[in-house]
Amino acid sequence: MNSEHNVVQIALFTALIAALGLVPQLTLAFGVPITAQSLGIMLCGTVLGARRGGLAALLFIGLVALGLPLLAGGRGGLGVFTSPTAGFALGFPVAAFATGWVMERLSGVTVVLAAGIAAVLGGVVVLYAFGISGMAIVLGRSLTEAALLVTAFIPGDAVKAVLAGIITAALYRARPHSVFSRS
Amino acid sequence: MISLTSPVKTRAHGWPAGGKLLALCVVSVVLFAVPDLMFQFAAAMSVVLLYALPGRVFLRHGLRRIWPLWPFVVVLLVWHVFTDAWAEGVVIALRMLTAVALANLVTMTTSLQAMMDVVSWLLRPFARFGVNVRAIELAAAMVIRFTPVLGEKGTALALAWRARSRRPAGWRVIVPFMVLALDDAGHVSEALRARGGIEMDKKS
Amino acid sequence: MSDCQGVGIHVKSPFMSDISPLLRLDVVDLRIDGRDVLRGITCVSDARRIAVLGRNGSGKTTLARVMAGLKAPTGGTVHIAGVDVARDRRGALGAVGILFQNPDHQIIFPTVGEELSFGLSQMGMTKVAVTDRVEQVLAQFGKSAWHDAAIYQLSQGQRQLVCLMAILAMAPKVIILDEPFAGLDIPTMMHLSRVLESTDAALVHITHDPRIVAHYDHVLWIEGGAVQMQGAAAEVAPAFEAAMTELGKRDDLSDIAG
Amino acid sequence: MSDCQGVGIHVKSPFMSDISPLLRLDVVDLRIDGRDVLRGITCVSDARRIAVLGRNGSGKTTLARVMAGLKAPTGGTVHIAGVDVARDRRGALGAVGILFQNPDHQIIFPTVGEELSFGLSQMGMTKVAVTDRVEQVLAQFGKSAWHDAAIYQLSQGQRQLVCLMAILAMAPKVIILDEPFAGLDIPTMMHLSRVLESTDAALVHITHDPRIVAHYDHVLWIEGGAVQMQGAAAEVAPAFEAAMTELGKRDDLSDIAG
Ligand SMILES: Nc1ncnc2c1ncn2[C@@H]1O[C@H](COP(=O)(O)OP(=O)(O)OP(=O)(O)O)[C@@H](O)[C@H]1O
Ligand SMILES: Nc1ncnc2c1ncn2[C@@H]1O[C@H](COP(=O)(O)OP(=O)(O)OP(=O)(O)O)[C@@H](O)[C@H]1O
Ligand SMILES: O=C(O)CCCC[C@@H]1SC[C@@H]2NC(=O)N[C@@H]21
Ligand SMILES: [Mg+2]
Ligand SMILES: [Mg+2]
Repeated sequence: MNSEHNVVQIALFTALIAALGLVPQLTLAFGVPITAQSLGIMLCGTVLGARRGGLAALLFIGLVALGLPLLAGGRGGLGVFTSPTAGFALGFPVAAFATGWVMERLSGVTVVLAAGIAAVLGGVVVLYAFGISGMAIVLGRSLTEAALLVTAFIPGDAVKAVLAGIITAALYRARPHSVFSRS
Repeated sequence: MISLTSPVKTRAHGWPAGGKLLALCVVSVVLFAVPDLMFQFAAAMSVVLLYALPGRVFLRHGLRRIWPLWPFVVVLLVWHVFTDAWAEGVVIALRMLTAVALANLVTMTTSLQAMMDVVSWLLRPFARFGVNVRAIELAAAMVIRFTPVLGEKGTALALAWRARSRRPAGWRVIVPFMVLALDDAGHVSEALRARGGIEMDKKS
Repeated sequence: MSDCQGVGIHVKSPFMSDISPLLRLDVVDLRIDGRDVLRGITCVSDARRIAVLGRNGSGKTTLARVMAGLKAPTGGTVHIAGVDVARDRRGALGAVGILFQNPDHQIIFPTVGEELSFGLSQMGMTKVAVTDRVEQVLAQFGKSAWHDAAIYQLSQGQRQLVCLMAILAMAPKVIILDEPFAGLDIPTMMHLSRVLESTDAALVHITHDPRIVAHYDHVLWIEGGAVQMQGAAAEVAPAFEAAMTELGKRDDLSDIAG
Repeated sequence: MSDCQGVGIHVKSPFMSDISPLLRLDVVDLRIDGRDVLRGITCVSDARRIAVLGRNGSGKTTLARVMAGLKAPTGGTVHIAGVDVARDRRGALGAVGILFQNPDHQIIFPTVGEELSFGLSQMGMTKVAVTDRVEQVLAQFGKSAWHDAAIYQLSQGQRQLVCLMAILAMAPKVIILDEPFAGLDIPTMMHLSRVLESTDAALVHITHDPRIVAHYDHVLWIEGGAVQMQGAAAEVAPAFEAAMTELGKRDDLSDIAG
């Protein structure tokens, strides 16, 4: 694996997160969208592994900050980082990294299962921790109050974690060398 | 790729991006430090004035961009009316709206290239610690390349599916789609390498 | 029956009312992004070997997509073996198959076996029947060993062969070939020609090499998205070749490949 | 000086010590996934027109990648114009350019202008110089209007031309062409042949059509990843063609196309 491939692979997954933003979103009553982009974050970790996956999500957030409309619903710009969803956005790179980190530790488990578990721990637990903190700060609420709001995402994110497992396993079958978290 | 820079040219388009970003940081910190109703109200009004200066089109554009925040405003107000602390609710809502609007203002008046230049400038000191600035710039360019190409590949794949199936391609093309994308990444990296790649400066 | 007219003029043959012709394009127009990529293409033919000749960018691939029903024309209609391919997708599946110009745009699955099975199971075949048919087609090309081969390990020409096998397996009435020989070596080309010659399907062969299709029944020469000339191969192919060679001799390339 | 040997046997010519030959492959091996894709390929030549012939899957594209320094051989060394292309990437940029078999695998940027500019700015040219050079190359092909054209709107053949222009712009000493004519129409092919003939660069032309390279200085015939025969075109090309035609006549295809 040369460094060009590295960079291109990272850019590819960044674009993939962006492309998943085009999947129609559903905005919940209190303003945070249910988005396929968190599936993209999970895949960054399960396929690319901790370092590369984290960098892909970091690049995504960086480009959003620069003013590219890559977030679900064509949003972007610096305003994202002062809005109530800022915690989620800032948590994307950490969540991708955590997903990949878990994935790399689970090398003894089958790919489907490992990716599913990693997606739950990184793409749900870690991401929610950031998201909840962000909402608590911007909305001036306590952590428990903010945590109550995000329970609405749990069913959707459970489905996404399962999908991440299935997709990663299928990719591993088709292109074993491209699933870095395993090689 | 469309960026969020406003097509309506303002005087602020000409100001140095670094200065705008620094100002934004300072103002945001102050906004969060002063929980005073009158102060927040004055700040909000000043931002509305800033948006109104370049004219109607710009103002409407800006308002549309903060519109998605309305559910938060409603939740905050309802909540604080219930807990009998409406003044606090208004402060938090105003602060949130002002902070987002100001940040959007910077985005709307700064070109993508100007932003990238600031990032490159900020990253330069880190080059000594092994951060490959060229690679980051190239990666950003690649994302801008890949996003439409992914769409195109998706269309091509959907066509290939349609050519041999009576049902339209559904979720089952996700994996082949990603496989195609991974292969494409392989080819692009090879093409990149064929024309110098990103490691040229490191004598390997 | 082979009755084709130039741009826009279409005289209905008296035989056509009872049995529908294999190929029938009625003043087909296609506009993409405000650009007329196809303009008034009319062709009615029952010929079993039809060639489409044209320069790069003349609209051959676009026409192929329209004929396969993958793109609905913005004007006019397309019928293959009586099926309105753009609307009736179920019917289209048995009527027409298409070999894409670029194999990477055609291949959906990671292994050869899966790729060949897909179309067959989409046609409603049982699993057992699909397995049998796939093995049969692979054997016909001496490629039984390829069943579990990963497609990414095959060379460009090998992928092309996979695509062709996938279509032949489905046995449609008309097969559209978009430059099928472009990447193939001589032995494979010779063998494919024989396979294609012996197939029951009618062929619409897209190419820019007039020599390959010199013995075809009907030739359609496309230029800038419109029919430049059509008729018997003996007439059209040499005219095309002469025009191309003439163009190629010019030093000024301003209107070439344009 | 053109001094090439068969598999594994490599006699150093007395002239070679002072000036490095244009092309120099020393017992090149390549193993991918436990498979020997290239086996002991040796070739030292200063010929300005070199052809690589071989069947589908014989290893031509893989050899091209190794010669361009995109893949490091697992055994042996590759030097182009004295540069160890796998290691010295900066040096390789001025020494060798490669035209990929599939244009979609080569094009990185969304518009023609950007695609042509990239390689030049990678070479360290100033912005102004890059702009000038891009315009000059486009004009040479009568394609100045293409500067801002979106690549996705171009046909396959048009994309191929873009790739070739991008390489010619960089003016490397050796250009590797992986089946450059496969998708091109006659006029464009004739024009390209003239452009290639007149270029100062040495050419390594990969193809499976022996007729195209009949007048070349040196021909390398690859079979199963190893050199089958090499030498003057007058000798190798007809031998290759005869062998291929013979193979194509067989009905049993079990050993065809790989
Ligand atoms: N999506 C699109 N938008 C706009 N124009 C397009 C699009 N796709 C194709 N075209 C244009 O339509 C014309 C015909 O393209 P097409 O691919 O059908 O050519 P072709 O005859 O198959 O060429 P080739 O021999 O090079 O494969 C070209 O000039 C091309 O630029
Ligand atoms: N990544 C890979 N892993 C394993 N085998 C590979 C890989 N890439 C190529 N091969 C094998 O190497 C052989 C040579 O492939 P290559 O693409 O070099 O052939 P080619 O001579 O260019 O053929 P064509 O004329 O069809 O383009 C093929 O048999 C192919 O199956
Ligand atoms: O678009 C943004 O501003 C960030 C939104 C983040 C939405 C989060 S991601 C985890 C959780 N699951 C969802 O479907 N939505 C939220
Ligand atoms: Mg075409
Ligand atoms: Mg090849």
